[in-house]
Amino acid sequence: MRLLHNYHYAAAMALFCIGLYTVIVRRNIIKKLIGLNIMETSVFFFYISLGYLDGGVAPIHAGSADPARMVNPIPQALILTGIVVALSVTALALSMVILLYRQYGTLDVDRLMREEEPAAEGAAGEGEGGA
Amino acid sequence: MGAWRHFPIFMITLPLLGAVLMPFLGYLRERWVPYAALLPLAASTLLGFLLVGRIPAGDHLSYHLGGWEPPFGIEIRVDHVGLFLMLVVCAITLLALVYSRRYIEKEVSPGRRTAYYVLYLLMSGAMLGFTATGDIFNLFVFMEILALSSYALVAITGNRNAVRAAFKYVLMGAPSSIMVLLAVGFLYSVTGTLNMADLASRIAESGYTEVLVVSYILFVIGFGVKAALFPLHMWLPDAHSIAPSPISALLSGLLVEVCAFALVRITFSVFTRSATDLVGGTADAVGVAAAAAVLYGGIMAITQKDLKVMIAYSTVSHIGYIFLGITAFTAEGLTGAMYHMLDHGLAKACLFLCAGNFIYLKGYRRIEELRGAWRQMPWTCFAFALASISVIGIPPTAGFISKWYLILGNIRAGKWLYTIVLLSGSILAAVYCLRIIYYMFFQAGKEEAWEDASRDVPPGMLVPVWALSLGTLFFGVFSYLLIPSLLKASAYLL
Amino acid sequence: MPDKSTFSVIPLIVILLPWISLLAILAFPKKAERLRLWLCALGSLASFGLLFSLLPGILDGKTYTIKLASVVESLEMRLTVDTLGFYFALILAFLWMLATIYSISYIDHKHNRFFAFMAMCESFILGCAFSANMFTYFIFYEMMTFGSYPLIIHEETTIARRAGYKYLVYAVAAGTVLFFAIVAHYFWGNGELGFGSYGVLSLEFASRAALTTIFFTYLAGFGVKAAIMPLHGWVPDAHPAAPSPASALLSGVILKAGAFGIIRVCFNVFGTDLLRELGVYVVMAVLACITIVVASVFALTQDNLKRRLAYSSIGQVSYIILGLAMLAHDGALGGVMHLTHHALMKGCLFLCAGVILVKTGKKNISEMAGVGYQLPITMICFSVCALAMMGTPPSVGFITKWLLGSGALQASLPVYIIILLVSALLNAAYFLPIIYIAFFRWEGDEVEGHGETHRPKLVFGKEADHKLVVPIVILALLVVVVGIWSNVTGFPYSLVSRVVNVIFP
Amino acid sequence: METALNLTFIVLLVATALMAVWARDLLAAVIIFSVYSLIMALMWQRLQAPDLALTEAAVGAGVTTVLFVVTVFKTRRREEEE
Repeated sequence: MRLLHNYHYAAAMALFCIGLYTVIVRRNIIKKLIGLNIMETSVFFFYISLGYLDGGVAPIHAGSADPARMVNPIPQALILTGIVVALSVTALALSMVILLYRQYGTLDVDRLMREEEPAAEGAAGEGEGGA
Repeated sequence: MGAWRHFPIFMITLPLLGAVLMPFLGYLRERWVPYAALLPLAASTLLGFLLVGRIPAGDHLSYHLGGWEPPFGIEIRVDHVGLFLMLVVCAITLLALVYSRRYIEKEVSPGRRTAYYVLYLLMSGAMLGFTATGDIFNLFVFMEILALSSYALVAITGNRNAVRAAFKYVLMGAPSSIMVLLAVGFLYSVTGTLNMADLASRIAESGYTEVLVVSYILFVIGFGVKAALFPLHMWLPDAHSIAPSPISALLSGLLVEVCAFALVRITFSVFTRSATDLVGGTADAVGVAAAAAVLYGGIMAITQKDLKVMIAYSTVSHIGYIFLGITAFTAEGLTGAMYHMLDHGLAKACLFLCAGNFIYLKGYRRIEELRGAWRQMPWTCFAFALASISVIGIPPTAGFISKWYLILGNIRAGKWLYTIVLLSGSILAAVYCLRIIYYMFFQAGKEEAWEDASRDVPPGMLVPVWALSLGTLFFGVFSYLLIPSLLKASAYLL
Repeated sequence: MPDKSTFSVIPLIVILLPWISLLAILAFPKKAERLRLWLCALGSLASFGLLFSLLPGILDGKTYTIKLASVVESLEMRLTVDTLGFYFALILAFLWMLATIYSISYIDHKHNRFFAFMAMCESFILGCAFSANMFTYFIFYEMMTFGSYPLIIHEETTIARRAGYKYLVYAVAAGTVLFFAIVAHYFWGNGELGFGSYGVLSLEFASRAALTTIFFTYLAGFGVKAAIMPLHGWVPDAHPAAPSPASALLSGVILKAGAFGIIRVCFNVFGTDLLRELGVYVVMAVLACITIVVASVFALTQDNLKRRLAYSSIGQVSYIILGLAMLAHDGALGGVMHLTHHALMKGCLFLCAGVILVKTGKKNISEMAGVGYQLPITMICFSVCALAMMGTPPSVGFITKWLLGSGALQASLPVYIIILLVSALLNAAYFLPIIYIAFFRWEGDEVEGHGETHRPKLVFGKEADHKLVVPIVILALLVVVVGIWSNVTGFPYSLVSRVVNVIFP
Repeated sequence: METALNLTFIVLLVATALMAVWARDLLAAVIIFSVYSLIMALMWQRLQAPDLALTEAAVGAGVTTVLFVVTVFKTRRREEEE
């Protein structure tokens, strides 16, 4: 694994795993969203590490920096988009959390999903079913 | 360089632009919004049809955004298969939008209707972009727009079940998006490019096999969640059944397919044949999952009592069909998968809209309640029957043709077990579809349940339903319009 | 086969005629009920007439063909009238025409949908007969399956529903198996599905195992409709449940669609040489023999007339299969000719059963004492056909048995003759009591000696509506006429021998 | 030296992430997450991505945190026990 000599990647993966663990295992939905954000930032971190080269400088042309020593600007441009996307997902999800809490009174995902649908309790299955 | 070279980008941007403008219109003249929303989609559809026949056989149309050359700029890349799917997307979104005008009066509160149209256009544009883009990061961005708008649309009614279903969808969808992003990062790390065509040539040379495999697995999981491939489908039955019916139609008829198509692109356009042996193991796993999906979805659909949940499980099963076609790695299999996207899009959208008709007119959701429905709603019921026939795969509907090629492809690949799975899938489909047809036509329900013997839904809702169901028939009989070029395009992809 | 294939729209028109009458029915107001019904009959009459006009050309060795649609180059929907297809179409259009006329009087007039589905079904099954390749055959075959479902459940009783459900279960499963068979056939036949030649598949392109698989899936797929024994379950339920004209068609035509499929598979897809080489014909023969005997035994135990007739049909259709499995000239000739013969006989028997049901309300054989005096013409026709079923000369049944027996000798397997004899005996055992009860027993004759005094009077001419009686009489006459002058042009022999002579020179 | 500093940052990142995940008090978790975002921004600055660092500081540590805090206030602070 030649890639792993770069500890940035290892760190990004570690953070990614922490985030994934949180999303899957933790039952509190706000925690899940925090986990989601950790996952996202870890991936951004990974991208930025990709573009980085040892002793590089920021890819800004205004100064007198040497273009050859600049870090790769493409991942950075991508991440800018990524951050915006991540923010909107988080915002949408959080607004849903508020709505859910209002209607179910719980943030626990198990309780939330276990709650029976009101519609299903109505008419019990009558009739002989299939022909 | 004719003007038509610009059409794909217009097809994508028009709905997005419409989405941006719609809130202003909603502020000024809210009553115009449902009609104005039709314009960009109709224009996209028109442009799409104008493109038919322009793309040289076995080639693709490449468009560089802002004139930047591919490795740096974003490329829009439309080949035959892509254009085919774009047209499907345009047509179905347009029809479901026509349908929406009357339908959402029932389910969406007045304050949210403009938002509904904005999100709808956003979703349509994103689906088009998702299909056409030739840049994998761009793919991610469109996927996120698509995902965001679909999360919001599932929850748009704001009632507790809807929000819960949407949240479940977010909880699975958002991590999957991040996985796709990570996969894109991995690919970028070993190739240094984001352009699909560029990637295809560089992947073969790069030696980082492990990274490629991991990246492919992440793609599979990421798109697998969005496309509701079997073990990752948990969000689908809730979200698809609780969303307003036109949205269910889009989610079930298009979104899952567009995501499956993304995997097709990743598999065949990015990893290509040289790397197929590399990702072969993963593809085999996908095949197993797909086979399980076909059976699981079918069996679950049989046990359902709620009509829309049943249709949703049927989607799980049919996604399995599509993936089985893809993993056959033969031109026939891929053709079958692509044609199934068309067929399933039309049929499933039609089924959901029909279910919407029942909800709209009677508020009935349960299968039991449909007994004798044809006395009051003959048109809806006949359309439903026609679409179900296509879902089962009985000739002369499009479902038959796609099943033909799916099975042919799997036979050619020597995958006997999958052939049997596909066949049993259609038996299962027959069980769950014929049950409903039987209830509708051959069983007398309670008299008072369908008392109003002459009233069907308004024409604005019937026309889309019938257009879709006749579409399944049309593409079954006139399959020669598409199959030869799809076969050629599939062979080209392979 | 002399390949003089001419383009012609006639096959298409023949298929569309029932639809045209259907549309005409819809166009006329509901009040003009009689007009609508007669239009329907006229539609089937017209399609029979038009079909008949093709006869000279067919005898001339021509085939008429029209392409409807295609998926890719070799995968197309094409209608071709070749000799075999014409033969099947002729008998089915004829029987259908009679059944439609019969239904006008028989079916409750409130249910126009029966006629609609009749017309639809006729169109589909004509499509089956005209199919130029397996692909087209399958498409029409499936449509016919679902089109005939409403015919079975027409009366909407619980029994009818259950029968219809069973029918669907069998049909859907069979359709799926068949679908696989056709795709596999397409794959190993190098994309060639056509019926144009005798024997498309060969061991050159496919392994033995593959070909055997294709054959057995075909046999299973068509075997459900053709009611080969382990797959016959839907037949005895569907026939009694359906209205009589529908059961006449079920037995006379729809079962035959399965048998016709097997004929196509044996002649046009595999070819006799390949069948012999693969050895699969033995299985087919054994299944057919079992079916013939066991179905007859089952028929003995049934008291419900239509159920007994249904079991009889199961046995009789297997004659066709047996004839094919002999792989001998006379066997094939007898088998394929039995397609028509059985349609005539069984069609007539079911229509008779319908008249009995309508006029006396009696379903069970044990209740039918004295029916022969009440309905003399019907019961005479019934007796003629029943005797023909046993193989009494001069009748179509005799010809079948004779040819099959001769085929058995040609194939040097006299064991088949024993089967045929046993079958004839069993046929006698279950048909003769019906005739006996109808004519020689009457109400109140339980005490011996008092019989003569109560014997009812024979009353001719008043038994039922002409529309019910005329089709029965025509069929009964044909059973005898075709049996005597079997080689008149246009009768089965003239057509079938052309095909069989090519296959077994 | 460079590497040592980077490693320190990384250790801090992992530590804050874990703390954010494990904190029982949701408000605390959110605040810790905000700290995590800030460290992340600093890390990016060290990787020569100043504009991203700025954005992350504003969006990650700022806006997102505010959203989370609002949500926590509108719902409940403690994680539920089963």
